[in-house]
Amino acid sequence: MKLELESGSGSILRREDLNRFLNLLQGSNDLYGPTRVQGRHEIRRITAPEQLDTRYANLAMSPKSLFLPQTETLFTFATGNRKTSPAAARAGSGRNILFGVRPCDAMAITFLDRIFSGEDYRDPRYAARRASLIVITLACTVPDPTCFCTTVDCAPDSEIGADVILFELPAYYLVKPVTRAGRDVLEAAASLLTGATRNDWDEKHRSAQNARQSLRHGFDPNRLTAKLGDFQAPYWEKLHRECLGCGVCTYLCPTCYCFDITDETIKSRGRRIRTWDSCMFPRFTQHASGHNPRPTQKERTRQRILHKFNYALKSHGRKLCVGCGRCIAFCPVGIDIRSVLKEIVES
Amino acid sequence: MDKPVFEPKIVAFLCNWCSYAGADLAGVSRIQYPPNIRVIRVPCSGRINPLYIVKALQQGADGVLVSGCHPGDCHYISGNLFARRKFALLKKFLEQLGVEPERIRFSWVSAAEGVRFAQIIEKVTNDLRTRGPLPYFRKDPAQWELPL
Amino acid sequence: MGAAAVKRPATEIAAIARELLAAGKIDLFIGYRQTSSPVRTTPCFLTPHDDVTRLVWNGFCSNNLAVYLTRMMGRKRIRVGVVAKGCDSRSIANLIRENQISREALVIVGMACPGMLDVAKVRAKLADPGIEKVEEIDGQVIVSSKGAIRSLARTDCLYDGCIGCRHPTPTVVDRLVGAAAPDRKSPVLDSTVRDFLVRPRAERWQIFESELAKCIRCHACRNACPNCYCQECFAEQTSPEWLSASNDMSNTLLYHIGRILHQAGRCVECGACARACPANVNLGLFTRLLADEVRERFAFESGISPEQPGLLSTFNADDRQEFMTEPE
Amino acid sequence: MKDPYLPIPIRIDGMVFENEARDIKTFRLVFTDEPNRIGFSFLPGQFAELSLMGAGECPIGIASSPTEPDHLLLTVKRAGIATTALHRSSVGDIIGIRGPLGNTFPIPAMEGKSIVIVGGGFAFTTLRSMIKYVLAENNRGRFNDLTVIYGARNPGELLYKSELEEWEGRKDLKVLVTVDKGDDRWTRHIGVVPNVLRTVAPAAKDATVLVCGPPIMVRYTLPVLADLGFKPESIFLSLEMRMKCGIGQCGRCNIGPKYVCKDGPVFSFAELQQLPQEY
Repeated sequence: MKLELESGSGSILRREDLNRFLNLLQGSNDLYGPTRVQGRHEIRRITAPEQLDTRYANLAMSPKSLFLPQTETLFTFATGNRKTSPAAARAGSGRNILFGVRPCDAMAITFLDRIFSGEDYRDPRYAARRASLIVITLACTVPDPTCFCTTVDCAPDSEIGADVILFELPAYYLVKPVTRAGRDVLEAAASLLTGATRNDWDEKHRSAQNARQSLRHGFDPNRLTAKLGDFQAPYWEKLHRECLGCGVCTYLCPTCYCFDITDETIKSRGRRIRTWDSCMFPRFTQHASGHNPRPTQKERTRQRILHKFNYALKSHGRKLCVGCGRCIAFCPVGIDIRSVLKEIVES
Repeated sequence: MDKPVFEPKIVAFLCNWCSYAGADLAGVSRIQYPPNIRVIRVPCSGRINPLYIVKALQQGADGVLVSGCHPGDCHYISGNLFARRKFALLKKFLEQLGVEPERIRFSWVSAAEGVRFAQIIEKVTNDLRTRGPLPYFRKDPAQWELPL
Repeated sequence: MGAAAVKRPATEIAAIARELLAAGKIDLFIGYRQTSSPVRTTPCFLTPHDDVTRLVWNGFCSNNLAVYLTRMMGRKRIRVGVVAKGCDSRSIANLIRENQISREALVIVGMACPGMLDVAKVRAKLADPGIEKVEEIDGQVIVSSKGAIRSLARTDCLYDGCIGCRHPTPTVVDRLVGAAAPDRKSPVLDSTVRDFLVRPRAERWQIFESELAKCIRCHACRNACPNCYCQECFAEQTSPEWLSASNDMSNTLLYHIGRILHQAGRCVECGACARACPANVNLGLFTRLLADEVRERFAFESGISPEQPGLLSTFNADDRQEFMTEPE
Repeated sequence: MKDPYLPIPIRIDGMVFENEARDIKTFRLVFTDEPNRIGFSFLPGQFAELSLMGAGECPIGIASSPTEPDHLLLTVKRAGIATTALHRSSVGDIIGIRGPLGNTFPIPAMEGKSIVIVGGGFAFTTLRSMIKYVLAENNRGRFNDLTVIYGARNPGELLYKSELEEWEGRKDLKVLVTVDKGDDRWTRHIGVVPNVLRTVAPAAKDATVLVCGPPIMVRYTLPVLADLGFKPESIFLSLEMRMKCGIGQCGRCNIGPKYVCKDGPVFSFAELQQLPQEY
């Protein structure tokens, strides 16, 4: 059958055919998908479809490490002699399919694209990984209590960042190609797909509506930007008190991308590495002289919130948050970013 | 042809006042012992931060020996007795995690015990020759070039 | 005595906080308040004009509030009232002993602790994980979700670390809320530790590695630990550099070995590290290995009193030394 | 695709201690390869990431002018791991360089106008680049009066001492060197930079002022400039932050939404007034 990109187009995939479907898409590509690891769902390289498990509200870890590994070799070198000869790290080849991320995580990938594949400087490693990747999103039907995507301009059925999106309906999946690459990859599984009808779309809209209704803002998101203009507002004195400065929120965040560049040597060999870093860490901004423009958790918390909800709007026109809720679910002291934002809006 | 014997690299932290002098005595007395140790002189066995030992293994040592004055003989009265508590816990903890007991050794050697020093080095080296190289935990540049 | 005499613990805490703040005996009170979730509390900081009725006490007050004392007090002249469970009070005793906080500036509101509830265990027993309300009555946890109400035995829902708790009642305390329970004599070796130790050596290392393979090196285990107050942690020192920034297995192992070794004779087994871990690393097992060894070898229990000398800052001339190498 | 993280090799051709405390050195660097030299086209105000293999990178303002095409000069204070490694290296060593990075002093806007340069201590490096640029034979006519006020704690801490003397002897610029505390041989000004600036009182009309110095000097200089009639739009400052990538990606050197490495390091005072005071 022929697949079109226009809105309203799409196909039906029987639920029991999901594994066969992914098998066909996989072909000779690498497939990354959700699997259950010690009671949690995480993205892993899938070698047999039985490893897949889609019964989760969201994945424990965001998929960002697939594009932005926690540690990445930029180049290697030899030390000990007077000459240094940096050798660029190799970029990958071949195509990878990432299946099962939620719409929030897919949207987050487009943020990373802006940073690492933007107009100013392109990172060839990131770009190579990204170019080889097909993202197949699984839309949400039952959000977690920690989810708040609709507060930050995302949605349980958002298609942004997806090449293909699957909507889970009681009896089947509604499959929609979002990009040309997504349409191309679906061709391999055309034998399992039948045309969708208006009824199917109605059902999808109802399901998405249900999911959306279970999400509440708790505050008016439109008032947030104006409220965040005040760098010296009294609430900054209070908001950071619970924070332990551990960085869990930033490491798990699908949009946080800040990194460090350092050297690592063993005997005569060395490499320059790019590693995840966090604005919540004291050393993040500490000068070699010892001076630190963000000396306490107050300034660091303010930076994290302002970067996500104010600076990013100014420089990228979007909030740097997709509402996945991981920072809420995993904060060791139960800090809820929604309550923090609510406090700011109501101040 | 015989299989070449594995020659372990052993980092030996020796206290300045007893064990280092003991090693010195072994040397001037021309007592033979295996050349596998790399000596690091420290003021006292109490100066040893357990991280030194762990870090030595990480950076390429197959085993670590820490040697100080016999109890009661410490130049600083009791540095070795404080150290003994730390070492007991470190050694047991690493063994419980799965590190072979032969890889982390502690001994008392006085300045007069050149023979004893050589015997201990002999024993430590022989045991590690049998054990072979440290198969885990080590920093390995070969892993830097992982394909994506 | 009428029923009115039996106050709810939360009410009692609030009354104490109000009294201390109003009398100017403290500048800050640290307790717990509920978050938007019925199964999560968060630390609550109250100054004289704040509303003390926000304070709560329930099975989800698992955070060890002692971690805030070094952050908030430090060298500042600030007097603090703090809610402390058995384990938290032992952390406080250690901090006082290690000269990190001043006993005089502290009012410890001790809670006779019934053990904290592990949400994962509660969720695992429910068909629907969307919990709307939780009540704890007479050793039962009553959970409401979407109209369905389930009653679970409290003992089945406790954190692993709480099950074997030896000191449910605070060891150092100014005001005690609830009835003091006697110290329990749990076996010296924890059963999970025993199960681990009977495995062959290579398998133990393999378990250690595979657990730590999950670690993302966010260092939350360290930040959540009241014992970890160093201005500069070895994990971030640059000269000497113990660890490069890489999160390879070797570095991760070194970090955790170093972190746990720094807890020798100091760990109170409050479980804050394991609960803070976003990657589900079984940190409790490895920290307990050392804590059990400390108990077995030195018959030492950390945090019993601020006057007790530190395990590694003292010695006995006849400490066992069977592990020393002797010539053949 | 060009890899923005890959340093290009450059040879240390010479080095000289600048101060008596012997913790500031100026390095003369020569590209090993002609295309690299030509590709490294910069203007005063920009910086580069110097790369010491095994020790990491350090962002350093370029002290030479593009009108000195044979080499680069970078003046480096020994502070962290990379700068210490750089100080320990020898003439002939090959190190790495990434750049040029950041923006430049507002050169087009300064043409036809007077320039006032106010510098303090070690932060004089990119200002030297600007002075050399203006003084270059082909450039001098593009700009009007050039006034340089440069101060340091004591005579030993002044950078580029012989050049300062040479400039003092020239007619096409006015140089005022001052120290907080002189010594027996000191014959020039004594006093802090803001006071000297007030005494000299350069005309604000059709003039641009470039300010680089320690925060305390900057803080007391700005009100003097305002008193002299300089508008925030015509005052430019060069800022320092901890940097890693140098290209606006790594996320640490921001002041509000602006990244010092990419949107700076040169900001007008008018711009900075719009940004939070977090630097």
